[in-house]
Amino acid sequence: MEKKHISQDSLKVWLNKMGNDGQRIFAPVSKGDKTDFKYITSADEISLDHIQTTQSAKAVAFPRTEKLFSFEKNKGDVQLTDFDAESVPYTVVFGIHPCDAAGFRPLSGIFNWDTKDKPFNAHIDRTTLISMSCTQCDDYCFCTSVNGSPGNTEGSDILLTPITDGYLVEIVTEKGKNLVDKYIDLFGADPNINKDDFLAKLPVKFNLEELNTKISHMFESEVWKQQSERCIGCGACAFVCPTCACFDIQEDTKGNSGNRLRCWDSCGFSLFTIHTSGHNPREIQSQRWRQRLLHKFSYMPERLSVRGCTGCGRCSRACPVDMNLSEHLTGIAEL
Amino acid sequence: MNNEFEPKIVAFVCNWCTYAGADLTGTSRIKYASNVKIVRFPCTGRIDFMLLLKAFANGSDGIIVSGCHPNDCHYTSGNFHARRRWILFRSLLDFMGIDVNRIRFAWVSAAEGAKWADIVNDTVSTIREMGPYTEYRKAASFLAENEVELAKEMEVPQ
Amino acid sequence: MNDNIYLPHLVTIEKITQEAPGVKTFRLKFKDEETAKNFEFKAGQFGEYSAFGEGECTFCIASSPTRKGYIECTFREAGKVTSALAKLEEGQTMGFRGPFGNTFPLDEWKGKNLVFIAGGIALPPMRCVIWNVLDTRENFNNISILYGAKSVADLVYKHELKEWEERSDVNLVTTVDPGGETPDWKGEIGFVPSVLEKMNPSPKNTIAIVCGPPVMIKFTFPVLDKLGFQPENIYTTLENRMKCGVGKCGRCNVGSQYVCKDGPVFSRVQLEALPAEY
Amino acid sequence: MSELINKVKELFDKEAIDLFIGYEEGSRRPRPFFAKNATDATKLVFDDRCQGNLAVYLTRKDLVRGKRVGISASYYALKSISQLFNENQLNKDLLTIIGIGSDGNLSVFEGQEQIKAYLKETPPPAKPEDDELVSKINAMSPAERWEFWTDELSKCFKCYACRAACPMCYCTKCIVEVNRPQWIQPWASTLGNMEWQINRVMHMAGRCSDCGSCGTACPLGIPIHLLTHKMKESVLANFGGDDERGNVLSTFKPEDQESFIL
Repeated sequence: MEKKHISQDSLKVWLNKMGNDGQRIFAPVSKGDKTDFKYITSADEISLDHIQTTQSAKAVAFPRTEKLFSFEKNKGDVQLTDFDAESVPYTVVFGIHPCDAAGFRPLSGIFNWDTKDKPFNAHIDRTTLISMSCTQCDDYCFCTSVNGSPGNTEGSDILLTPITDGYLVEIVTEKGKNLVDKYIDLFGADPNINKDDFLAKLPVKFNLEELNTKISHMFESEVWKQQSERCIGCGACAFVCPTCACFDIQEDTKGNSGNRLRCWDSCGFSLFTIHTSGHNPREIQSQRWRQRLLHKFSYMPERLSVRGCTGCGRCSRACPVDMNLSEHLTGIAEL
Repeated sequence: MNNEFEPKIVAFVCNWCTYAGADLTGTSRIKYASNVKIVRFPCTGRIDFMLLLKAFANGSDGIIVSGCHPNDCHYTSGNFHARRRWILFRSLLDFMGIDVNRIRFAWVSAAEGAKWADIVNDTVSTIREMGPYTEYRKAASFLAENEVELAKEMEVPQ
Repeated sequence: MNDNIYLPHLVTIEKITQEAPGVKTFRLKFKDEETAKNFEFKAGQFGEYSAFGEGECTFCIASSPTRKGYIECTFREAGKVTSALAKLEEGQTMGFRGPFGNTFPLDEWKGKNLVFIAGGIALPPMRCVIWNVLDTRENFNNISILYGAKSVADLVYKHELKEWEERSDVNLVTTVDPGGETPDWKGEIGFVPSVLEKMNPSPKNTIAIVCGPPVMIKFTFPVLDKLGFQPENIYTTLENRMKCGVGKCGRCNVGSQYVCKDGPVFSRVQLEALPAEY
Repeated sequence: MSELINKVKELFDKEAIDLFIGYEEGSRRPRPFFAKNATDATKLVFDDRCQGNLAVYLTRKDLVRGKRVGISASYYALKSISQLFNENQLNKDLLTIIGIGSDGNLSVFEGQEQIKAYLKETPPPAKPEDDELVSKINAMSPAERWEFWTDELSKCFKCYACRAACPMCYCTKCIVEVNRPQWIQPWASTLGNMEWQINRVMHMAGRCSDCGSCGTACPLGIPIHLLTHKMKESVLANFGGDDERGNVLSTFKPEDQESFIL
């Protein structure tokens, strides 16, 4: 892997130049006590002090509301206008952590399972991920327990690691290399340091193998009922998650024309699976909690060969009733 | 050619008083602004606040809500219930910055044809001065489109 | 070529048949000639039908793949989209995405006896197979159909029931729930499971295909057990709420199996391996 | 704390309850906890760090149906419980309520009348921060208020944590899930988010305990509890305190005053 160095100042210049050259830049901006990804106009808006943004950066490829196509009705006839992949702007996602970058793989697994999802791929193909290694973590983080790490390069196109002076730049993919080469003057030589010295130290919380072997045979377990007692059934965990991809398809109509939209949905909502007849296969909260965990840790590995969790801990931070995921997973692994 | 902005007004009225009152305005040949589209309800008590929000979202610049005077309700108390609802609804809208001056509430009886004409005329001229309610409609567009817009705005001058 | 899996094919409603109160059959023709020519599907598959302005709805394809040039769907007016579809008229345009899902293993059934057991609005998914089998009649042995509905008026495909009744190579039994009969009703009166028991089909070299409301399936399986049908010779279809039809939206899975991809056709062996989440 | 634990232990020992809804220590602050026996009860905590309104669990049928339930209730939870009684959502015979005052004193309530009497003589805990924010927003121009709320609500992604955390939102099918007609857009957009909040707050009028759980629950930190707080103020200013005859919007007085109807 090619390595380089960039200084604090050059980094800002780099971002502004990319912006000027037509890249949309999606980066963390803080407001009050929350930090979240926004499309920015200047590198000065960026804030990097947070441990974790409230939401993941998945919206860059899977926006919370997206037009799938539009239609126009005319006296019983219909004209369709397809989703225009060409209209998707080129985007740089800056400052996402390795757990978020890794989250795009499971997303891609879902959206490209046998059939390719055009809107998702249009976004992903035009997106370059410039990630930032974690130098701090908190008690909700558990990437190291799900095969990740604060300096993991998986999923990133470029990974920056803050070092004493400026950043270590690891160029992971061709896409990343193009973005560096285009502005090569801003970069210095490989600083030749030991990256690990600068990374957050995050102890492993549970044994992943134990979890894997146990969880796939646990459908009938009582544990789901116990764990989900306090779950109030909102969608906060799913919406902040970098890998949750459940969606709803809806119609936005005005008069004779309209758009068919895809919008975020959550398996935790009570009416998510309800039939028109009123029958609901997942009628109570424990069944929905079970679906959430089994989907991520059993069904996805089985069907898509990728785990639906990167250990970012956002769900636990966002949960109004402290459904702490790593705690629950530890509980299952230690059963 | 008149380039003046012609506001679109939707009036939600009760069947028994205001609708009859508006009818009287017509049969008395009192002229009034033609910007208003009247939607007839059995009672003001039936006028859900969502209907007002939907009217704004679908292009209305102003709204009139009108029914029987207190104690005159055909169903005895529908307008009393409605009044409570409007008091709270109006204060909530005001708190959220939705322009409450664009919504007129009135009691117009079946005999008050002239009052109806006055209210419509007055509302139309007020709203004409305020201009179209584009802020509200603009908020309806979903984020994906806003983001593309935003990207366009990002073309920073050198 | 359409690379957006969410973009429906436009189809024209060629013919509308009122089957029963609130139940209609649409015959649909693809507007695009290329698609019309190349469109293929197999018995058991389903599609997503669009009423533009209201949304999409999931039904099986009710016509047989042996009948080329059109597809049919039969639905009951129940929710927002089906009500909107029901308002459409002949000649108007709607949308179709599909075919999705797996199929009935007709090739494996060659040379066997088939017993079709259907209840109410669940005849449409079976009608597809029945016509497919009847159109390739030489491949199969005895064919019996047991169809039950709440009342005589609720029986769908009345013309076809008559046709099947008149055919000498099909044994058709129709039944209505007690109280649902009319004075001139000549079929059976009683619930599907008990009528099945009376029919007493031999399990030897026979496949049973069961489609119906959950309560009917629940009581039909024990009867099949009693008659000696092995689980691997019993087939049914599952239905779950769906939005995408292609395994992405996350609604229809039963355990790790997705009804839209691994189903809707399941053998009873497969069904028994699934967790109770449907 | 030990007083609460002893009380609950006693209830379990007497076999007076099957389940006790309280708080236990959580990741960073206490979280809801369901004690099933006297041993579980030793984990109970109750202090200022406890967030949310436990009354939300009293209408969760999968948790409480057929069970004799005890609950530790803050001032606001008591208020919600009283309102749930008004709306016939609770069974008096199955419920043991342990109220915990701001001084930490326990009081056991037998039914709604006692709660009502307590609420009548106890002023609600002061909310200086909310009051200040509300008056700050009141002081803004309408355009500034619009700017403020559209900015805040543009963030909302419709996870409905506000609804889920609210004891008064117990409908099995909420207005946002009604699709014939679709009153509120199911997808997230500023206006749809706004319409949802307007609906939520209007449906809370006179029912809301002003506990602020909606705002605490919001993962994006949108101050939606200010809307319910403001609604509470409006109800109080226009119609006075609790009305024996029913909820604010299901009753009226011929002499209700307003200044804007022509």
